[in-house]
Amino acid sequence: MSEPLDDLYRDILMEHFRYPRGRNKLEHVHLHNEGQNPVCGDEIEIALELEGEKVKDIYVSCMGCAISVASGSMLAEIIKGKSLEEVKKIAEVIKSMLKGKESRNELELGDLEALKGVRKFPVRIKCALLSWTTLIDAILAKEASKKAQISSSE
Amino acid sequence: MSEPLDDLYRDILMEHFRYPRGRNKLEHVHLHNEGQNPVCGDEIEIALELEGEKVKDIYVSCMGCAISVASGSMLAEIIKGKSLEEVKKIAEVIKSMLKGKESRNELELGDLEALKGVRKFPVRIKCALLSWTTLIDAILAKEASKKAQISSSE
Amino acid sequence: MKSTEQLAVTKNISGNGNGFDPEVIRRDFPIFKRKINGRRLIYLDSAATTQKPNAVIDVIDRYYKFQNANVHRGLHTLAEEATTAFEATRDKVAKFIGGVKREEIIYTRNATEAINLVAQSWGQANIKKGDRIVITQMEHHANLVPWIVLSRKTGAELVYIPITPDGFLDLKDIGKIISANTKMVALTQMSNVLGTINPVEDIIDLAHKRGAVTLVDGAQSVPHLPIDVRAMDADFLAFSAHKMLGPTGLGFLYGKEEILNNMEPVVFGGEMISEVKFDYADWNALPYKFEAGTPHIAGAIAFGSALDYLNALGMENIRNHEKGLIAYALEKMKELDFIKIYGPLDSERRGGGVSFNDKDIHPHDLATFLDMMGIAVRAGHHCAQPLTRLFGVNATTRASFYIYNTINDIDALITGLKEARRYFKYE
Amino acid sequence: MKSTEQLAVTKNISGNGNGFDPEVIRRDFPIFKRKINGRRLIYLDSAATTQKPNAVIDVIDRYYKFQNANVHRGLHTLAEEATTAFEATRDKVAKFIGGVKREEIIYTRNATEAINLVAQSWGQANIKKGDRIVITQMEHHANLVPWIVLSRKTGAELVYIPITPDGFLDLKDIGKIISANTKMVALTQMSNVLGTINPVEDIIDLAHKRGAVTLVDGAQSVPHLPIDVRAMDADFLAFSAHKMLGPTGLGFLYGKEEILNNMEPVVFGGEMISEVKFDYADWNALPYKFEAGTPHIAGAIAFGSALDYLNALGMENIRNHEKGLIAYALEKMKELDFIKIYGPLDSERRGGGVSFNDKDIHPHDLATFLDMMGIAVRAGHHCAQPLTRLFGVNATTRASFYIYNTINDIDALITGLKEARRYFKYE
Ligand SMILES: Cc1ncc(COP(=O)(O)O)c(C=O)c1O
Ligand SMILES: Cc1ncc(COP(=O)(O)O)c(C=O)c1O
Repeated sequence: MSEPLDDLYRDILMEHFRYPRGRNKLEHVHLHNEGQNPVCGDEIEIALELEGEKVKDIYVSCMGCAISVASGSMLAEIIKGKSLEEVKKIAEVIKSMLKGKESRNELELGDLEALKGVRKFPVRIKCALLSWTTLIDAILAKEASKKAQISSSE
Repeated sequence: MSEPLDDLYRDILMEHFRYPRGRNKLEHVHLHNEGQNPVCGDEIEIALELEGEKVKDIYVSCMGCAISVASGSMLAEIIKGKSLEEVKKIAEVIKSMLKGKESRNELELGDLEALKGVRKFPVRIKCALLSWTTLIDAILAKEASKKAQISSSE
Repeated sequence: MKSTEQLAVTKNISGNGNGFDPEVIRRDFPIFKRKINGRRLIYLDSAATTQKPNAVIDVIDRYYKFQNANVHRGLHTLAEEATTAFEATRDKVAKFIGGVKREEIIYTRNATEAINLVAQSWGQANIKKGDRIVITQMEHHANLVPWIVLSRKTGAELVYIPITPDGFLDLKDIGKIISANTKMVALTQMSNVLGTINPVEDIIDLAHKRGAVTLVDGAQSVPHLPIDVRAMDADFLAFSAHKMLGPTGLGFLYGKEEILNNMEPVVFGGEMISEVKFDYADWNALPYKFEAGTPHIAGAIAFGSALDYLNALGMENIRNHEKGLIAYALEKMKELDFIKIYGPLDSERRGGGVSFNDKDIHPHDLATFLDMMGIAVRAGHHCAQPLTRLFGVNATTRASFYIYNTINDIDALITGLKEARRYFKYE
Repeated sequence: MKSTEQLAVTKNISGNGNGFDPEVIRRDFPIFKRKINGRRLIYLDSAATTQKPNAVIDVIDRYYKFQNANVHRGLHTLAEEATTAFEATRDKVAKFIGGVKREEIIYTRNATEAINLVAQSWGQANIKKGDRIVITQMEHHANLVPWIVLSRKTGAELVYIPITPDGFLDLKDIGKIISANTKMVALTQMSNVLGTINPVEDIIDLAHKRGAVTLVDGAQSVPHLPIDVRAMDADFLAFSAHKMLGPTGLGFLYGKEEILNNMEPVVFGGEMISEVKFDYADWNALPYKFEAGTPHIAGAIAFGSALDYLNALGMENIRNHEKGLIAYALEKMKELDFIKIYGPLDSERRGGGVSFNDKDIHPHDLATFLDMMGIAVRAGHHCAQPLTRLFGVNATTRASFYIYNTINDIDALITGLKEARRYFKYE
C-alpha cells in the first residue's frame, strides 16, 4: 500500500499492537484512571504501582485501534523506572512530536519514535494520545489532591 | 415614475388615503376588533353598528400606509347597508383578486377595483387585507359565540 | 454469488425502466471528479451526509450572487424575492412528506434541533413524574439524550423497546412497554447503524390508543424512502436537509397543527412575535412562532432544488435502487468469513448503510486503510453508543449508500476489505 | 453643504491612504451587476443582512463541489479536510473579536439563538425571584423577548435603562438601575434602529462591581467596529455571520470559559456528549458541549473567508469609511425639512443605519417608491417595536451602510426622497 500508510503502521508499532506490554494486573495500585475517546468510544484503563516517586510497575488495558493500543504499550515500556516528573516530560515531547513541532529532543524516545507517522493522519492523533492524556490526568489529579492536603493541614 | 407604481397608487386609492371614510365614532357598537400587521406594526381599529343583520354604520381608524388606510376607507364605504353575509362574500372576492385569481365577479366592487394594482407588490397584499381580516375575524367570532349560546341554551 | 446473478442485480438497479441510472446521476455531482489519495473517490458515507448535485450548489451560488436579502421584513425587490423563494421550499417540504399544511413545517438547524424542540417545548409542558417516555434501543443520540435529560428533569421513567440479536425491534412486550401512562413514544424509522426499517405505523397506532404522542426520527428514512406522514399518522417528524442532497445548517420539524398551536416557543426574538411591548410579548402564528431570528435563507432555497431533484428521480425508484445495492453488499460480505455484519440481512426490511467489523482489524484502522484506496466509510459508534455496546463492541465500520452509488463501489469495498487483511498480515 | 465640502468627505472616505476604496470593493460583489426595476441596485439594507463577496461565495461553491463531508466523526480524507477547515474558522473568530480562546467560541444559528442560549442555560440556573435583569430600551427583540420570558418564568424583575430623546442611553440613574440584586445586564453595543454606540465598557464595569454577569449584543457592532471583547470584559458576546459578509444560518456566542464550563447545554444529541449509556449521558468539553448535531459546516468554512476579507480591509478603515458615509447622510438629510431623523446626529458616537421618516409619506409607501428606483431600504419597526413606539410611530425608514456603499448611493437616496414627495403630491 502507499507510503504514508506504511509510515503510520510501522513494524514496531504493529508489533506493540500484537503483543502489548503492561497487561499484567498490579499487586498495589497507587494511581488509577480510565479514559475514553469520545469520537469512537475507545476505552483505556491505566494503573501504576509506585516506589517513592518512581514508576515500579504499570498496567495498561486498551480496547481500541492499533494506534491507541500500540501507543499504550509503548507507554508501559518507556515509563517503567521513570519518575513522575520524567513521565510528564515525555508526554510533553510526544504531544509536540505529534503536533508536528520539531522537538529539541534531549529525551530518549525509543520505540515511541515510531508514532511520528501519525502526524500525517490528524484524526488519528487522538488515538496516539489517549493513553498519555489518561495517565497525565491521573498524575495531575494526584498532585492537586496532595497540594490540597498540604494546605489544609497547614 | 414607473407604470406598476402608478397602478399601485391609483388616484382613487390616494383619494381614499387622503380623505378616509368612516372616521366618525359610532353611537352604538355591536362589533369591535383591533388588528395588527406584525411585519410593520401597523394598527387598525374597526367598529360596526348593526341593524338586524345589516351594517348601519362603521368606524375605521388605521395607523398605516396609503394602501392599508385606503383599503380600510373603501371597506367603510362599500359595506354600509350590506348584510354580514354579503360582507363576508366581498372579503372573499377581494382576497382572490389580490392573490391574482380571476374572480368570477358577480359583485359590484366599486372603488375596491383600484386595489388590483397591489397584486404586483406581494409584500403589500397584507396591507390591503389588514382591514378586511380584522373585520372578518370579528364577524366569525360573533357567529361562533352565537352558536355556542344557542347550543348551550338547547 | 456468481457473475450471472451479479448481472441481474446490476440490471435491477440501473435498468428498472424508470431511467434511473446511477452512472448518469453521478455526473451531476462534481465531487466525483475529485481524486482521494490518488484514487477515484468511492463515497460510502451518505448516512453521515450526502454529496450535493450541481442543481443544489448552483442555487446557493445564484442566491448569494444575485438575490441575497433578509426575508419577511423587507419591502424591497430583493427581500421579496428571497421571501418568496424561502417560503416556496416550505410548500415543497410539506408536499414531499405526504401533503401536510405549510404551517406544520418548521425550519430548524438540523434533525437534532427539531427533536430537541419537541422534548423541550412539548415535553416540559406535558411530561410529569409518573409518566412514561418510550424510545428504542436503536436510537441515535439525537433521539436519546434529549429524552434522558427530560426524564431526569421531570422524574418520568424512560423505557426502551429492546432489539433482537438480528437487529429488529423486539415487539413481543410492546403492549406492556407502551403502557397507559405513556405520554411520548419517540423512535427512528430507520436505524443509522443497523439499517433496520421499523414498523412505525403499528407502533404509532398502539401509542395513540394509549393516548401517547408520537415522534418519528426521519433523519435516515426521509432521504431514502417514500414518506407519507399522514398515513403514518406521526404527530412529529424530524429530519435534516444535509442527508438528502441539501445544504448544511438546515433541518425540519413537522408537527400536527393542533399540537404545535398548543406549544410554547423555545427560542425568542425577531419574526416569532406578533407584538412586543416592554412588559409583554405575544407570539406570531405558525410556523413563524418557532422560527426566531434570521433563518438559513440560502439553505432553504437550495433545499427546494434538492427536493425537485429527488422528486424527478422518484422516491420509489431511489428505494429500489438502494435495496438492490444493499442486497448485493450483504451477499458479497456474507462470503467474507472474517466479516461480521450487524443488523438485518433481509434487504426488504432494511435500508441505509451496512455496519460490519473485520474480526481482527479495528474499525479505525480499517477506515484509514480504505481511505488510502479512496474509499470513504465511517468507523465509530455512529452516535449510537449504547446500541453499539449492545453488540459487545465500541465501534463498527459502516458503508452507506445513496443515489450515486453503484455495484462498482461495492466491489471496490469488498476488494478493499480483502486487501486490508493482507496489509495487516492476517492473510 | 456645498460641493467643495462634499469633495472633502469623499476624499476622507475613499482616500484614507489605506487603499480603502468602495468602488474597488464593489467589484467583488456580484450582486451589484444586477438591475432592480431597470435601475442599478443601491443597497442600503446591510443592517438586515449584508451582500456577499465572491471570496465567500466561491468557498461555499468549492466546499460543496470538492470537499463536502460531515465533520468530527469521520476518519476519511474528506471528513478530515472538512473538520480542519470548520475548526479553523473558530480560531479566526476567536482572534477577530480580540484574541480569546477557541473553546470560548460556540457556533449557533444566529445572534438570536446565541442570546437565547444564555437566557435559557445561564439564566434558568442563576436567576431567581427577587433578582433583577437589566436591559435597555433600545434592544432588538432578540435581546428583549428572551429576557421578558425569563423574568416571567423566574419572577425576576426586568428593568430598562431608558433613552434620551436624542437616542442615547440615559445613564443618570444607572447606579440605581444596576442595583445590588442585579444578576444580568444585557445590552446592545450598537442600536439597529438609532445607530447609537453604547458605552458598553463603563456599563460592564459597573455591572461587574455589582456582581452581575454581562451580555453584549454585537449583531450590529461586530460587523462595523474593531472589537476587543477582552478589553470590553463582556462575559458574553453574540453576533451573526450574515451581517458581516458571511452566509445565513450561522451565528456565534462568545462566553468566558469559566462561565461556559458551569453552564448546562440546552440542545442534546450527537457531538455534544462524551459518553452515553441507556440511563446516563455526560457532556463533551467546550465548545462542543453546546453544539449538538451536524453543524452548518459550509457556512462556517465560508465565514472564515469573510473574516479574511474584513481583516484585509481593516476594521478601523471600515469604521472610518462608514463614519464618513453617516456624517454625509446626516448632513444631507438635515437639509430636507420634510425628514425627521431618529437617533444621534454625531457620527462619532454612532454607526449603523440612519432611521428617518418623511412627515407625510408612510415608511412602507416610501420604501416601495424607492424600490422602484432600485434603492433598497427597510421600513417597519426593525424588530424593536417598543423602541419605535417610544418615538410615537409604528414604523421608520432605515438606510444602512457597509463597505461597498458610496457617497453616490446617498445622493441617490436623497434624490429619491425628494422625488417621492413629488410623486405623492406633497410638493
Ligand atoms: C441589534 C441586533 N440584535 C440581534 C439581531 C438578530 O440577528 P439575527 O436575526 O441574525 O439572529 C439583529 C438583527 O436583526 C440586530 O440588529
Ligand atoms: C437516525 C438519526 N437521527 C438523527 C440524526 C442527527 O442528524 P443531524 O446531525 O443532522 O441533526 C442522525 C444523523 O446522524 C441520524 O442518523
